[in-house]
Amino acid sequence: MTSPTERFAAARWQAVLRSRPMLTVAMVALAWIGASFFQPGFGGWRHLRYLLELAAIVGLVSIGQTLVVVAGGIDLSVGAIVTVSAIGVPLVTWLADPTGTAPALFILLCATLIGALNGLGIALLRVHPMIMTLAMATFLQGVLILIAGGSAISAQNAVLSWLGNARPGGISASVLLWLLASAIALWLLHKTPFGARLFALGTNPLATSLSGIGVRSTTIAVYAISGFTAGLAGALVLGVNGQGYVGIGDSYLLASIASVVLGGTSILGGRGTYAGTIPGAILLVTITALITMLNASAGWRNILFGTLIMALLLLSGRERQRR
Amino acid sequence: MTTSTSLLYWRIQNVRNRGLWWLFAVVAAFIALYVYLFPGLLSTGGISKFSQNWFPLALVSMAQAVLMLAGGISLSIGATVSLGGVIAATLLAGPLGVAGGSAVVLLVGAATGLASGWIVVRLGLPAIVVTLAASFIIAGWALLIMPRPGGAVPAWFSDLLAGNTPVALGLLVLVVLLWKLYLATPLGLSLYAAGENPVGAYRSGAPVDLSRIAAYGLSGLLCAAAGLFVAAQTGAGDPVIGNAFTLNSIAAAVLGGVGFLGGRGTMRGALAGSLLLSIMISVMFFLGLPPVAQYVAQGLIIVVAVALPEIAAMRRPRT
Amino acid sequence: VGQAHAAANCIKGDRKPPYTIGWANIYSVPTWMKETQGTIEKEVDALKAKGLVSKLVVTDAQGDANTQIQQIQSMIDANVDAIILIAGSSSAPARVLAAACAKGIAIMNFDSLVDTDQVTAKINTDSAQWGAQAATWLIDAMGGKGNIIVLNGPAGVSVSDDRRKGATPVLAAHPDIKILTETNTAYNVAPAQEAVTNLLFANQQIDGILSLGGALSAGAINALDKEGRPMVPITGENARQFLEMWKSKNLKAWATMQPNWLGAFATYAAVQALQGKDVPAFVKIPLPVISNANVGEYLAKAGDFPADGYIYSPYSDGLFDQLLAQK
Amino acid sequence: MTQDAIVAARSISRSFFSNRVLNDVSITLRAGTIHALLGENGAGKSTLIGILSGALAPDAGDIDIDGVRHAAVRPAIARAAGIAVVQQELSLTSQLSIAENVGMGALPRRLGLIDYSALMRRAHEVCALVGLEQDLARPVGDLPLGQQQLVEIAKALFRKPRVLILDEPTSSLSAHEAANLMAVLRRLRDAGTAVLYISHRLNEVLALCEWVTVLKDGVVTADRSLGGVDAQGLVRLMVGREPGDLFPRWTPSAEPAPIIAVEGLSAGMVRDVAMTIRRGEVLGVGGLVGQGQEDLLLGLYGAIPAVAGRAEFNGVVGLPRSVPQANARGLAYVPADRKREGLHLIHSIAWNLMIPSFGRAPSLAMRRTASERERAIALADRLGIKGDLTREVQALSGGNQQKVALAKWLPSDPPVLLLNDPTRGVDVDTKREIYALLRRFAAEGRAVVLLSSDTPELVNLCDRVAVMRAGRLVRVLERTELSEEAIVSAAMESAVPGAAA
Ligand SMILES: Nc1ncnc2c1ncn2[C@@H]1O[C@H](COP(=O)(O)OP(=O)(O)OP(=O)(O)O)[C@@H](O)[C@H]1O
Ligand SMILES: Nc1ncnc2c1ncn2[C@@H]1O[C@H](COP(=O)(O)OP(=O)(O)OP(=O)(O)O)[C@@H](O)[C@H]1O
Ligand SMILES: [Mg+2]
Ligand SMILES: [Mg+2]
Repeated sequence: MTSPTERFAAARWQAVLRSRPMLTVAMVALAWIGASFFQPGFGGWRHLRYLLELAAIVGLVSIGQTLVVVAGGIDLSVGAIVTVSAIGVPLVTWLADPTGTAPALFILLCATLIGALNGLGIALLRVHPMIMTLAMATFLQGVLILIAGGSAISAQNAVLSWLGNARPGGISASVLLWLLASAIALWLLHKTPFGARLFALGTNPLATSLSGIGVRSTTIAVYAISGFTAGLAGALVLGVNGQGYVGIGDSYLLASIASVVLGGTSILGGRGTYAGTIPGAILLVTITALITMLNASAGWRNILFGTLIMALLLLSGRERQRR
Repeated sequence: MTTSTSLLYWRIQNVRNRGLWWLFAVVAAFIALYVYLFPGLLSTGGISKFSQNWFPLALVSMAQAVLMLAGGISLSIGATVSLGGVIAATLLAGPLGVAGGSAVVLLVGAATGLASGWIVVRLGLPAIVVTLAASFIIAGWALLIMPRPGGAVPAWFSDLLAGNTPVALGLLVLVVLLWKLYLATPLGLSLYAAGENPVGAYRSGAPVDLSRIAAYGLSGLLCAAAGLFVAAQTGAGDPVIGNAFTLNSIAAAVLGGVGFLGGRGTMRGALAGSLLLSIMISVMFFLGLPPVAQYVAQGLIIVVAVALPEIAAMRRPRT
Repeated sequence: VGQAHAAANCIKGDRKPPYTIGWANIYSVPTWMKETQGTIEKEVDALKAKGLVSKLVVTDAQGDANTQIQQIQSMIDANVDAIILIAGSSSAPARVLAAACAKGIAIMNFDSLVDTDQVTAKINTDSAQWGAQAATWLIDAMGGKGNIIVLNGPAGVSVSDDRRKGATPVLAAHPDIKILTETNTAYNVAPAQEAVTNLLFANQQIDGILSLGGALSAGAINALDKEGRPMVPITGENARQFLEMWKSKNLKAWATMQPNWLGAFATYAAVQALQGKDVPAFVKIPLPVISNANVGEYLAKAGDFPADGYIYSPYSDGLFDQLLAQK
Repeated sequence: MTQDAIVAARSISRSFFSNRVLNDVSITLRAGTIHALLGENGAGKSTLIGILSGALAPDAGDIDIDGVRHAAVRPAIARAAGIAVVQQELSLTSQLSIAENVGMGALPRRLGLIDYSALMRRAHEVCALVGLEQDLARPVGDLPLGQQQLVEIAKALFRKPRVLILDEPTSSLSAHEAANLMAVLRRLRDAGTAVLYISHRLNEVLALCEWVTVLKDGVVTADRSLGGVDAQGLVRLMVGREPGDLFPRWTPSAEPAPIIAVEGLSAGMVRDVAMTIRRGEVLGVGGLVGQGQEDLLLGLYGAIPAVAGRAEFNGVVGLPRSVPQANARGLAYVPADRKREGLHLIHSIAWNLMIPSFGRAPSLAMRRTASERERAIALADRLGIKGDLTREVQALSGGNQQKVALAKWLPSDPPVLLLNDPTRGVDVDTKREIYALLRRFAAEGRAVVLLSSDTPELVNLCDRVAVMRAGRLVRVLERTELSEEAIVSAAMESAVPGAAA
């Protein structure tokens, strides 16, 4: 018998410091410090808080995206689901209650079901995630034509506007929601068998299935979670903006993928952590804000954004060689 | 297994149609439906116009398929098409002339592809994010060249490529022939090996890195060619005209059975996929479907078309 | 009806009612488009009642200019009598429209215009004038000096570019007006709000906002409001949300509009042209201006429009005839 | 040993990170000699040939090729010198044809294009040589693993090598195909080729090789002629101590009650198979490579769609419809292609050992790190997996990977073990452990279904052997009838005489 210490090399704090998530955190810090020198007003507490509020929405969408990517998939329908949710809540008038909780919960359920539908197509029909979720986004566009316009009555939803606007103790409610959701996401991913199944699935689906893990149920569940978090983000978007409209969720698709990747999660699946996505989301909104503040033509802004992402990738996104 | 040695190539080709018959059948059914709804398709003009609308999508689907075969993917397809188009609309009517201008367009396309390819292959970054970042850079570049639609393409050139003659179809056949020629070279064939089993291919002595980088170059070249054609077809340049091609090219390639993991699929499949997508637009118009139904039908047709062969092939739990 | 020579461009005079109208939309999902389509359908119903129109066929290019070309080609193949068009690109449809024109199809291009003369008529407000008027009002409201930010629509789109260009000479003529920075975003609330919020942190002193359309202004006001910054003079468009803020926050504001009834008018004008009436090659729609004086009138009708919609000015066949009569 | 040395490696050392895998290793390959390279799993054999063929660079030492000294061989130099390698891991491209795969990296060309008629001719020659009777236009992905291995060998022969290195080429070949390969290698040797042969099947080594180099923990422990060495002696060279018998003593099982009975089973290639699997037996499944044996196991395991006229599993009627259902009925399956089907290579050993339990545990139960570690250590110890369990599985040698793939099933104590070539690439000492384990399993009243391409294993370990051909069960040989000849002849019988058990 050998002792545990021989068989399990002790985790060292240096390793934590050198991990991908820490690298992303360092980049965020660098970006913030650099930007405050170069752009007065950037580093103020209120601005940073605002950036965190923006990051909270991206971060919520990215919870599902991270889990899906870890499980070896990708969800291209999150933007459409955010939109559906932001538009949908005010439409659920028959559930109207003074707090606005019932319609919000109902829409979250719908978003989860949409996600589960993605999962069903991927798991049962074996359609590639990129195609299934892309088709779902197209499909939802059709649904939006039906429901958008003419019917978005009032966006007053007490609980959502509190979430979107309140700042209890100076900290934004949306950021608190994000913190809570992050804690749950991290627990799910790293402390439960379900999370382990996601890593297994993303690494080697065939071996996973032969190991007796329910690949179908896991797939359906992870896309349902992605639908749920995108729906939650959509509800928050509604709360922040006081209104939803078609296209409001579009920007969250690329943002979620970018923050997942900037956070060091392998886009090929099987490796990663939401702990990296959190600074990834903050990094992304920071870059976007910086570029907005720059007085440059649209062309240059695009070039700058692309170059920055590419440069950050070189720092954080190197894939280890796989055999 | 007797002597028919020189027939090996053709037998290999034939085997590779396997698994695509259903797709060919669906495409044929759509063509038949289209002809039924619009008999005018069978005229020279009808074929010319239809193939002109299909041609750029066919090229970008090939561009995407090349990369997917090499184990990559590109999200900068659309931006590269736009860039090709604006350069064409800037140069073709200028002192460089049509030939010189076209050469510049194709060179720029190949160069952007090679650059992305170099980063992906040599620096070991994931293709999907590299090309996502590249798409911003390339789109920005297109906007710098042409902040708004404009420019011009000589009318004779537009008429030549996109007039009432099926020149586009002929060009497509030419491109397909060139592709077959490329696949018949060791470098081209290595693409499949490099895409599916790079380590094994490297050990076998196949030029893995070279063939992958070349795939990115070819892909950029094809996108720029599509941009050149779109500029000719529309007579001008537009810095954002290519956007939709990125996702459409992926959809077409996947419809055509090209896999995401590298080394799986055929170019003929990708082309058939693009043809299906293109023909669907016209057929849905002639069926008189309202936009809502168009969105829904498009989503469903794609899912069903991709799912059917998968379900049929569910013999083994291979993934 | 049936004159010897047709008066309008593209019209050969050989097409008889009832007509088939093709509505080639670039993207049918946004609310503005929904409202526009509503006016078209209403007009078609009216024309059907008169026996002038038999059918409306609708395509949606899902934002892709290439798809739109193919759909216009299909309309030509299906031999529609008229094509009503919002172009996805100002350059791309030129050649397919030339083919349609050659077949005697009436082409009515409105809102997003194409750079070609091969259409029966282009119908639009004047984007350059829009930009110029907005800039003039803003400069006036600011007393001729101060710092402004400029909010543009998406990059690479000609409407957005034209409005900005219209503003350029006016701004240049006032050296005391300093442009702090500009942005390009989709014509939507959320991205505008995000961009403006970031700009607020970078620029402590902002005296005016030149917002060139859509829901950009609503986003900007949300941003100011949320950051507790004072309201400043702002230009905008007839987005219901913006007008409501204008009232509730007592803004110093100005707005104009791209009336949704351009769709109805294009339909009406197409039938007129097919019937041999003279239709000018460019029908310039005077910019309806919303000011403090009449914003109340618009808001009174707000309930008839979607919450994220656009409150357009009233229209009638009489107005249409009047517009067609201008030279 | 009068022949010329073609390749002579001297004092080679190589480390991965800080782990020294080869230490001062010298080896000489001579023309006209079949040279065995032996050693336990992880001894460094694959690493050494990687260095000889240029796939890896040594940290120290040098290599003479034809008398020219190189500090490190680059792949191009190795190829130019005529060194060809059949790797332990397949290097094939599934969608390309057999011919294209055989030629990959050395395609004959004319005017810059691939010369398909030359390719056909030469590929045909080498395929015939290794006994691969397939249409050369077939995609390699269609072939079963064993035939893919033949393609891999044909690929090496295609280069007309002067030095041919084979890393466990027979690990998934059946006796018939292996014998065929031996004959080819002897012919090559007689034509002056230097052959370096790595195998864990010692009878092959004894029958084939003249010279042996033994590695133990990265050090050469023997470099000598094989003359006068017997199997026991070979094992002693490798293990460094007195070996016991490879196969445990066979005792009839006490309780021959059936645990699985199927009739009319069809799945994948399998057609209309009737069989019973009894408690307490090791049931072998044999036959030529790729006759549907794997599909039989997968069908029983619920991993591929299967139908049966009648089926009873452990008292439950009907086939399992999914893997979790099969697991619930007490079945476990260990695949042959461990990299693709058995393991999660980029994750740690400990984590891989826990995977089946992740499938069984409630989704949202809290994972306990401490108990996971304990269980992992216990499992690793049970199968002799040494060292740090946080290492990625991909850093393990092939045999050790196989141990992980097997060990992960042990905690669930499955009453039926379906094993697909479990000793493929496993060293002799570990094999013995596995064999003992399997017999112990049987003795405890479990059933073990052992699909194997290693015929001695079937003969010596099994209670009965089911022989398959073209998807059908052609014979079930009872213990008394078991012999290598009987299995091979049952597998080769062209007519099916009255079939099935
Ligand atoms: N002469 C032709 N005319 C029109 N279309 C053609 C012609 N030749 C080929 N095509 C189209 O191109 C497709 C691809 O052709 P082909 O099968 O030769 O591709 P390929 O280059 O061999 O691709 P792959 O080998 O990857 O399948 C055909 O299925 C067909 O759709
Ligand atoms: N790329 C690598 N990174 C880290 N360690 C490695 C790597 N390749 C091999 N090793 C280690 O080197 C040692 C020797 O491995 P090698 O594959 O050469 O063994 P082998 O003798 O071929 O074993 P087997 O008989 O199981 O194939 C093993 O301990 C293995 O874990
Ligand atoms: Mg081919
Ligand atoms: Mg080895």
